[in-house]
Amino acid sequence: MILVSWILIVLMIGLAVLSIELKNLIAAVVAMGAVSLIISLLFLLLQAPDVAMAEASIGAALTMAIYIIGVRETERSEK
Amino acid sequence: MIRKIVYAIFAAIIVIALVMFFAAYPFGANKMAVGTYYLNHGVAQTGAANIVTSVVLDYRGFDTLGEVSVLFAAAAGVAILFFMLGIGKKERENLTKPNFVVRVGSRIIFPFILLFGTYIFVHGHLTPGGGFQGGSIIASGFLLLYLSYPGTRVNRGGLSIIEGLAGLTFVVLGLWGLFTPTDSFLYNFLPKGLFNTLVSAGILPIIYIAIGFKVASEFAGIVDDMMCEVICRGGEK
Amino acid sequence: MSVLNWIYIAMVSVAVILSVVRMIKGPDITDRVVALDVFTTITVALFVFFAMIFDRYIYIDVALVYGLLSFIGVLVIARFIERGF
Amino acid sequence: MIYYVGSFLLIAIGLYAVIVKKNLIKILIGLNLIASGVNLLIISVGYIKGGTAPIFSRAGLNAKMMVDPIPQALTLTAIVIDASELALAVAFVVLLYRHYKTLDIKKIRSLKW
Amino acid sequence: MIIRLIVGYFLLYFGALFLLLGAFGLIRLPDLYTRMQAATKSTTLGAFSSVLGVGILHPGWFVKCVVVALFILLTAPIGSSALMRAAYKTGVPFDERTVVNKGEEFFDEQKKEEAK
Repeated sequence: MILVSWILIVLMIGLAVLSIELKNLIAAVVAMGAVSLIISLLFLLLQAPDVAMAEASIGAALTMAIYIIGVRETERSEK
Repeated sequence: MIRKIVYAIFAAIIVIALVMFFAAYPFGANKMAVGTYYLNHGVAQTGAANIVTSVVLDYRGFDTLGEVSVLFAAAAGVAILFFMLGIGKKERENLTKPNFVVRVGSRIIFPFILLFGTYIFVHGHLTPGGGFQGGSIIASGFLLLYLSYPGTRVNRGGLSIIEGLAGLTFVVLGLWGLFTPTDSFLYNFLPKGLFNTLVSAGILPIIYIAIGFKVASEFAGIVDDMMCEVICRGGEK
Repeated sequence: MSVLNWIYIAMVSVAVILSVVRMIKGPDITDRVVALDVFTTITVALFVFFAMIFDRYIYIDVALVYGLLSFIGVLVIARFIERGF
Repeated sequence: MIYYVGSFLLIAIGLYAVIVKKNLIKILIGLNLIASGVNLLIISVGYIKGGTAPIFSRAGLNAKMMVDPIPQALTLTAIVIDASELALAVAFVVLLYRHYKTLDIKKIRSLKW
Repeated sequence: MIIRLIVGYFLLYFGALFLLLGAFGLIRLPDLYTRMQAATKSTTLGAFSSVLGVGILHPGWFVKCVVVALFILLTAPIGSSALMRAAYKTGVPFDERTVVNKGEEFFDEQKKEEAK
């Protein structure tokens, strides 16, 4: 199990760096959604199914939709 | 350049402080003090199989009441910002319609999402999940409806009535405890019932259902505000 | 028995790593969104498998949430790209 | 141990984004990363090696092999709060953009009304 | 008993193989449309059969596992069809080796029907 969490955390850090370094804001939001997905997996590995379900139900759709509406009403890419 | 170095040093100090603090609490060791009490006595005292539920709703129920009011404040803030201060609206654009698969598929999926959200918050004291999770699942269903049928509006009056009734249920159940012999807020006055069945744990399932309706209506209100800012109000210049 | 489980986890981990690599490389937004779609689908299988490993029946509910809701995120981005909302 | 390292790195990345980036949406993403890192940190403090979830759903479970329920209860409410506050922040950002026609925080700060 | 174990692990590994193939196709294929071909179909099949395999290994869990598998089967096409249409309409480029483009005729006809 510890090996799986190593892999997941390395991927999570990579995606987090990606989400703040991408110029295109939509791509940054997509990377943010993937970070939320990995965090939900880690919560399940830490034996917290309640929290994993909360992160799943919030992060799967609602957070991404709110960000994308924000991006749509403003600018698509960071200058 | 110097500024960035100062910022980096600042961030490094915070991380080093975190590392030094958590060096005293090694990962995986048993550091419970209050948690042991809850685990040993939670089932007998509250009757809920899920100890997290009994911590959220029973031992720290007052905290949850405050948290629900924070949610209400945020939803009201979004509504106020978009409806009263909406300035500088854009012109209406030509929006593409959703395709056939999305329309029919979402019509099939939407009842399942509602059913599943209801399952999650009705079974909050037995399985993982509860009002917060089930409410946000139902709000995601409303988001799906907005995406596949642009132009739908949720009945805002109905939403606010549901929200108010749910909040009222929580507060009334809490205040009822003041009139029982124990004289405490949010006292679990109903009978505990048979352990690990649907009707058990006294008032906890009722409160979780109320929280589920409240969270669902608040997030649906937020989604309605934001999508309407994009779709419905585009034409008014 | 546990060796079989470990081989399964290794195969699925390789799949996860490959999809994240596509998300990092992807030249366009749509490539990244496809990678996210693949990643969520893999994750549903992984959730159910972890439920089997930990031997808790109730963990499947989390997989159910992702199986039901994960496509909404993809749909949001798709409708945004084609100027749908 | 790796969970601690991961959550520290997430918090550090989020702090970097909040401090250095100039785009308002990027700052919101940084705040979200900080929140996720803190949630992960709190949950991993409550983990006990070999423990299982604190739910007495079947026979044969006793309290000695369960993880700490309190961090889970705290984090559960924090996640939902995060999402609603994110909506509020996005509403503020949209209104700021309509007023100043820019997302650059430097320009917004310099234009005092 | 032993037959159940064999069938369950066979389904599990069948699913894992298809997940692996889907992710591999995501890396190796040249343009978006072929990548999506690999990604959606084969990972849906992979997740479906691997969830079903867990359901067969634990007979008491079978009903819920079937529900998860059905949800995957029901929801995966919706998102991918919307995404494919969006990609085509915004003009994501094809690979230069593409031979047939059926989408051209289809979307033209649809445009004419909408214009009527």
